[in-house]
Amino acid sequence: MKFYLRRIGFYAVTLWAAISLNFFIPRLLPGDPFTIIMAKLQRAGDISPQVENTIRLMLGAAEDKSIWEQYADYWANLFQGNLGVSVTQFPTPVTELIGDALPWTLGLVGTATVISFVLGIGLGALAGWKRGSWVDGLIPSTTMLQSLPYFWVALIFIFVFSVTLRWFPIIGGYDVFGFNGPEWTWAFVGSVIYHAFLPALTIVISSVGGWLLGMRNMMVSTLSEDYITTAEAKGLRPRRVFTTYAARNAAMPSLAGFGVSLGFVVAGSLVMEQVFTYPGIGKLMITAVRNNDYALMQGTFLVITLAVLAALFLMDVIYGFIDPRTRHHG
Amino acid sequence: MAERRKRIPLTWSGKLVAGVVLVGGIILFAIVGPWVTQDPRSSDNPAMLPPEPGHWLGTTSLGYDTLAQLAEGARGSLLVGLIAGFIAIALALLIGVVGGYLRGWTDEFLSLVTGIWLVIPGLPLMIVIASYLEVRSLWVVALILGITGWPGAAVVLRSQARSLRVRDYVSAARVAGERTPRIILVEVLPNLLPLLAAQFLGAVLLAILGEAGLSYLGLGPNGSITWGTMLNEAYTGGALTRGAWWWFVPPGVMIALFGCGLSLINFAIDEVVNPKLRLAPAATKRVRKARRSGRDKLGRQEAAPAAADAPAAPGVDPHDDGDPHDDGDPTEQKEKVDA
Amino acid sequence: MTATTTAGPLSSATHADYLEGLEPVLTAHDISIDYEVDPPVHAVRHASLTLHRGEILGLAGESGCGKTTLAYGLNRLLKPPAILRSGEVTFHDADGTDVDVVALRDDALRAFRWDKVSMVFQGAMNSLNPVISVRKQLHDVMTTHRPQMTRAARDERSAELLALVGVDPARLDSFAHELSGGMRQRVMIAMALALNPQVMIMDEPTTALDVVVQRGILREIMRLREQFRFAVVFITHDLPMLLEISDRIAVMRAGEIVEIDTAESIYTRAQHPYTRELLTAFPSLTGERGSFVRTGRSDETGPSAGTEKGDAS
Amino acid sequence: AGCSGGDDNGDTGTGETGAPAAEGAATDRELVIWAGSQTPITANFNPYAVGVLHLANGGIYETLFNYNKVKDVDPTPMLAESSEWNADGTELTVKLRAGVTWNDGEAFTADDVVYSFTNETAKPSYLADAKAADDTTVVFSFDEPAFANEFAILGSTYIVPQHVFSTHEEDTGESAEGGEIKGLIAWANAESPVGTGPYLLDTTSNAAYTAKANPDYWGGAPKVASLRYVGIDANQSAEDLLTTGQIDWTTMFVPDPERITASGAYGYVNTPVDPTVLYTCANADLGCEGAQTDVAVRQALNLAIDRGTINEKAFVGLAKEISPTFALLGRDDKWIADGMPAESPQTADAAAAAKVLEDAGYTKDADGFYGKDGKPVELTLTSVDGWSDYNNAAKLIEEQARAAGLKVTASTISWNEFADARVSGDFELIMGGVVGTSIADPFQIYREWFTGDYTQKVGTALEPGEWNFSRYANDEVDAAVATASQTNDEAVKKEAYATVQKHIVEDLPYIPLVVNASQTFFNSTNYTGWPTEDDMYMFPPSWQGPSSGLILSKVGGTE
Amino acid sequence: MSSLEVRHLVKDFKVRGGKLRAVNDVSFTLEPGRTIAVVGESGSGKSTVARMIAQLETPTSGEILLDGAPVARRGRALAVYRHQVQMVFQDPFASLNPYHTVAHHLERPLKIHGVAKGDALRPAVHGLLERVNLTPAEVYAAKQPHEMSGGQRQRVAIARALAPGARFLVADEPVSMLDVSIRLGVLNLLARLQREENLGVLYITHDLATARHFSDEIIVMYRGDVVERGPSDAVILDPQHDYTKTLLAAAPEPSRHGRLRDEVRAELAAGA
Ligand SMILES: Nc1ncnc2c1ncn2[C@@H]1O[C@H](COP(=O)(O)OP(=O)(O)OP(=O)(O)O)[C@@H](O)[C@H]1O
Ligand SMILES: Nc1ncnc2c1ncn2[C@@H]1O[C@H](COP(=O)(O)OP(=O)(O)OP(=O)(O)O)[C@@H](O)[C@H]1O
Ligand SMILES: [Mg+2]
Ligand SMILES: [Mg+2]
Repeated sequence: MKFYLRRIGFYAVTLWAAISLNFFIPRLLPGDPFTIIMAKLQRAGDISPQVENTIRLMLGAAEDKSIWEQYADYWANLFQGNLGVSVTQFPTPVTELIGDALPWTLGLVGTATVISFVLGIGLGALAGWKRGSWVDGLIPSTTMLQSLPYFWVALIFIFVFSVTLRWFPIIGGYDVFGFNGPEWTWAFVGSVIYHAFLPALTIVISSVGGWLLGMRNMMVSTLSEDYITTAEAKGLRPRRVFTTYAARNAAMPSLAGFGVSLGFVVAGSLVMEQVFTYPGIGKLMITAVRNNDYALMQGTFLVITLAVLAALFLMDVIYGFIDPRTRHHG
Repeated sequence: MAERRKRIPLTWSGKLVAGVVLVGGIILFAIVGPWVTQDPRSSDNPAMLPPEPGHWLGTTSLGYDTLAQLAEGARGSLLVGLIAGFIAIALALLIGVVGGYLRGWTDEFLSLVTGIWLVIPGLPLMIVIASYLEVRSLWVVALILGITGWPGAAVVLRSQARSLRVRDYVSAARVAGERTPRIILVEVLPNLLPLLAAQFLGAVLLAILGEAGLSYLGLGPNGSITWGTMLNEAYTGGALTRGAWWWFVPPGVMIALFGCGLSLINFAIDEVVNPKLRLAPAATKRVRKARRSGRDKLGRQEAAPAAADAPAAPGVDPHDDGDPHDDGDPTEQKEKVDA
Repeated sequence: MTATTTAGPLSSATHADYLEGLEPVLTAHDISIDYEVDPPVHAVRHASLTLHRGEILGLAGESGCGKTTLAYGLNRLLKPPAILRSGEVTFHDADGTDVDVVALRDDALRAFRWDKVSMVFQGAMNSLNPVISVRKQLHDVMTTHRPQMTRAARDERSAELLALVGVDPARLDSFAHELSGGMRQRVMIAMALALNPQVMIMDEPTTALDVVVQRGILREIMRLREQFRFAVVFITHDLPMLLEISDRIAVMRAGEIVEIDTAESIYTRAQHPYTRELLTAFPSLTGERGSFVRTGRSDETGPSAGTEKGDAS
Repeated sequence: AGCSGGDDNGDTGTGETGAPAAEGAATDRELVIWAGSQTPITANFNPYAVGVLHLANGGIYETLFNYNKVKDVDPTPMLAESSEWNADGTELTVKLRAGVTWNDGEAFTADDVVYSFTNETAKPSYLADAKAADDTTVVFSFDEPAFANEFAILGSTYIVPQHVFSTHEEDTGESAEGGEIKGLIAWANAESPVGTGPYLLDTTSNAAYTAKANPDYWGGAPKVASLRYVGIDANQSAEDLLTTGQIDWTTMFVPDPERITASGAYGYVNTPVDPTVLYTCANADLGCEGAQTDVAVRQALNLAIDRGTINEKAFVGLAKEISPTFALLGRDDKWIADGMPAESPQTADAAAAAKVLEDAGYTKDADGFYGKDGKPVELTLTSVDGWSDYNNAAKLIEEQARAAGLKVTASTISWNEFADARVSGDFELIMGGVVGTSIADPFQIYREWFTGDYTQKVGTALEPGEWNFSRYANDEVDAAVATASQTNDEAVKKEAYATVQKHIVEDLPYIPLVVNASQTFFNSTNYTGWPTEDDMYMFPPSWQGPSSGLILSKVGGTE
Repeated sequence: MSSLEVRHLVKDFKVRGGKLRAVNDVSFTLEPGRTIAVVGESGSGKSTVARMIAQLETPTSGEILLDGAPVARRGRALAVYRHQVQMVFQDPFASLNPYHTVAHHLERPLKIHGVAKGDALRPAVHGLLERVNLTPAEVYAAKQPHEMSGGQRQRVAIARALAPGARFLVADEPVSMLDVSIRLGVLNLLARLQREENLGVLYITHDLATARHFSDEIIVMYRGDVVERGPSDAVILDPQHDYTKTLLAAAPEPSRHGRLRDEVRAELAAGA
């Protein structure tokens, strides 16, 4: 129980830290949002005094509140589920924008990460099992994949598969030319899968190497454990030894790392979403950053952190199920 | 117990050789390249030349020589990587090793900080910080990458330091009257070296990739040439669609090659830290060889084909390195992989 | 059939007497095992021994002399970089057939293992899979070798086995980390008994335990042996302990079996100097001090070459 | 003075043309447009809102007239048929088009026009009053001569339905900081916006929105039955979509337009209108610091720049020559005073630059860089990160300046810093843009970019609408601009402009570089009626309101 | 009077779900030239006592007195204490830093405790090595731990403990990790040093036989408590406490070969 309490304490503190960081960074750094937005609009052309006034109102002239009062307000707002209003997407509340974007990121990154994890763990286990074999010999080359910049791969994919060969779409989470927004039809689902293919492939390619290597190394270590020898001496079928005795134990550390890695993948997919104009959180965040949309920036950052925490939590729970040692830690 | 093996020198395995050649080659390129190529900021060439003698990698839209830019970019990227790597490792060492060694509240606090920093997603944080910063020199970018890049290494080092802390030789040093800082520096740190090296290389790679990502988003270092800024310029200059692969592809390939080299070296280090990784595959190969030469009675009779490599016969086949005495501390390895 | 073959180990006349009328269950002849490392390690050299039905054969020797390797060789568990240079292992089944163990392949080999010869390992503390329950691990054995058994039958047998080794059957659903070292050891022994094997190889099954617990387990093994009449190869470096429990003792040194004899002969009239050296390493608790300490007589330099391996076991 | 073209009597419209009539055949093929929207798209069709979507400006809401930014021609009458100034420029009478209805069926009236100029959100400060003289006439009155505001009133104010908008004046919304904002701007107008324009909003989503033809459009139902505006985040993606033929109309930078037009599927026009310059913080009296405050340095730099190369490499040869007078060459030629150089030099003249510097007492140091009184000239030239053409131009200028012995360091900065720097005056050189005038008259640039009224001391932020980033202040220029603003007499204005031009060409508070390209691509296979080189009836960009509305009403299918 | 005295030592560890009393009220006095053996099963608190004496662990309560004076926990005074009281660890593989040479391991304590410095260091190191029979000393001084056998390493560990000039040595199972054939050598070395240099040795072991032969006095620990103490022969040959008896009964005794088998047979026969 104490273990879980500690974990919960950890989550609480992390959350608090992330949220506070979120609050303070924009305020401590220089730059006046009003000027910036004005400059942006002016670049686009004529700007009327009305609009100007509008913007002033929109940003809510920084009231003469101390930073701590603002901090308190910020928390109060958060608890009401209020993340403010996006300036770039005025007047949409940030929560709504995030709500629209989140399923896309979760769907894509989630699926891709799971695929990558399963693939990496599977191949890694095999490589460790048949070590010295060609699968094993393949391992070093996968590190190459890991070192490729995500966006570079994505751009090349688009160039090759979408523009030159025209096999895959160039933008969007679905066919934005054919559908007027998400709908629950098979055609739409098909379109979503079709559009997710290249982005997912990018994620898988760039992240599978890590899992593979980690699993392979763990597998090699695990295979010299006494319980593996015992299992073999028991005359168990190799498949059984492989799955229940070796792979399952070897996967433990990878599983534990899964939550954190999810965070990295979410982060990596920021850039990837940008490249594919994928309607997810990452792109939203970059839009926010590019437009100095503080509320949106804070909101997306918060959500990403929350997502990572949630993933960690989930992993804690799952890990508890899979590894009896944590379960009974008391 | 693991340290009994630690003294085994890095054997020059193929992987290590490949890694060192790659990394060394690229470093050499960064050092020598700018001397032998033209001024990377001289636009005094025709624009968008495809590769040809004199411009082995063609020119950019401004007429910069791509090879010269690549060489200068190697300096920039490596510099960012190294500085960020150093910062990250220094922080990781400070926070991980001190926490792991001292324990108690210090450790609790430091590992909480690490945990938080680990969870708060790095790239977004980097993006947010970078976007707020007005002037981003190479150093600033490296600093950002460094201060967001340490927690992974800190976790690994901490657990290792924790396990070293309870080693008898550390206790022995205390009994001998050594002071804590000296124990950390002289007794604990050298044993962390392989791990430290591995983490450092990882941090360097991460920083180089991070720099490329930031640059792609237009948040890279201003005023310097790195592989990241090259990619960014190639991208915004429409290199791909204009068919100027010689401008867009090489920086990415360089990053990948360098990363690959670092990973390969890390392989070798891993094999030092955890000898099983080296011994196990080697053992399998040796036995295969022995079988071919008929020295193994089991192998001789098993001349029948397929079975040789198939995992189908665990008794004959190879899932173990066989020396149960020399297991490193298993928890130690797990901790490493955990991170 | 006699245990002494080739230029083999020393043994006394009483040994020969003792062997009269015993029925062999496992015969190993001229086993040589190498580790294909650089330089190659000849871990076992031309070792031959015969194990008889129902007997406890002790295998003693200092760390690294090849005891474990030999045991693995008997059960065909050698893994790279180990290779079997030469040797024959024959298992004389209770039904009268002889099994050439070295020639066994795949399914036949798997069917042979544990059913005929089971093993309790050196690191028995770590021989249980940490992530699945004791019950599952026991069932694994039965589902593999006795597929016809029903689930209920397996459950019943598992409970019976635990009871046999003095562990509460309620512990069936426990995981390894929830059991004490002694209990884990007992569970492993229970598992080794699961198929009523004719031979059980025990590789230092009690070294990690403290003397009191160790005693309990030894007792258990002896009792079970009396009950089920399986033969035991008991490996340890603790000669005094072997003397207490074994019928016969083989002493290994540097891969060779240098002496094999009845426990009594080994104690009272060991022939090989190495055996005698081993005996002195364990001063008598209640008897004289022997060459030991405070007498001024110092052989403190010990075997100067030492061995590189100080084994934790 | 009026801002309209060469019409002396101030009558800017005649009413006999105007009604846009679509050419070509009716088509059901959906016209796909990228007008610069990024995803997620937030439905907002309120022309007063910041995030208003492109369709609203011109497609749904219309102005009284449509001015052609690229040609010196009369504006096209839209909701108005004609307009007329009184002699002293304090009253503007507008005759409205009859028979126009809002797309909800209500009649369009003079009251709507009055409302569009007098509602709290829209009311301009210079407007004293607006009244409906009768059902189709509106009279605007001003306290001072307001010729200069003609375009703002007639060409850039969208006419909104009073019966709809007045019910939303009390709408409230939330500001970014959690405060409350109130009034029309808080309203998104996302449900069936009521306008007079050629299109009706159909569907909206995060990724795209669609519109269908307004069958009752006063100019006749558009031929293209439906439009789809998509959101695209990266230029590269848009270019890829263009390459693969998935967008029908877009205005964006493409370095090699031939690649896209080669297949013949796309038509293409390049309409450069916006000058690209170096802002220099020029006025030491107002607190500017740095070597560029010395006019000699600016002149030398001006001479050192090789505009031809810059255009060729940084702007891929797509930009146009700029006039140092800031009159748009081709369109505004008549305003260029005699004796003024028509265009800035296209090649570098290092010798001339050196002479200017040496005459001003600068000497070369050992490294070959000029300095004065032991202080080397060192200038930082900043440009906004990611504006690759500007970044590239800056790099080239660095090189070119070096060749002339001037040490200029190019560096990139973020938007924030750019915006802050130019507004506060804390910079030396910035690579920046000047907004080209929407009508064939450089007046607006002269007033807003060059006069002392439109600037502040360094350190004090410029107010929105003040564009004089260089802090240039010259009494003679100020006086000349004031004179020009009071008159609609071309001769008087021309004389005043000559004074202005004399000073700005010499003082170079903004060092002109090029007139930046504006490339529009359109699907000419399936559609006709686009503005082309031969018939540039409107400024063609897909993102420009209200002109894009006019274009949409003219486009038709090829079948 | 010169002695190392331990009074009412108690040590509690915080463990999940509460406290664990690892050592409960242990007292004894160690005098130069004498050896006290502490025996007891695994987990009985032997090492904890040793670690408290070596100042690696802080007692929950109780005192450690050196020459009658309480021991300081830090600073100069602690250094003085360490000068006198040293420890030898169980695992010679773990107690030498694989990254340093034998010389390093010996020089440090010499320097720290001001026994020798500068030019005197080398001879001092060699002297130490010779005392533990690692000759030729120059050769051994230059070795890395992994180049030596377990017994040799344990000798280095002992030399290190002797370096500061310690009068009291705490040896925590100094031979249990060593191969059977070299255990005696190390123990004999310890015995000789103790005899020749008048060392006070606290010998911790679970091996009753060596405890008896090596020590003057035996303390039997059971779950943190001292259950029996006395002169070694008395404790071994005439145990009073039940636990000591169990322990003795469990210890294998070569002379009783075959005993266990016969016992079991007898039991079974009786049971049947
Ligand atoms: N995987 C291996 N690779 C190389 N040498 C090995 C390997 N495993 C064992 N050896 C060597 O083979 C010899 C015999 O080892 P083995 O494990 O059989 O000894 P043992 O008698 O069981 O020792 P212990 O009492 O320590 O268990 C030793 O010298 C050992 O170093
Ligand atoms: N740092 C610690 N934290 C918590 N409990 C501890 C700690 N150190 C020792 N213990 C506990 O204190 C008890 C005594 O341990 P100690 O190591 O002194 O036993 P020991 O007699 O030396 O055993 P062994 O013969 O196995 O070495 C044990 O139950 C042990 O688990
Ligand atoms: Mg063994
Ligand atoms: Mg202990």
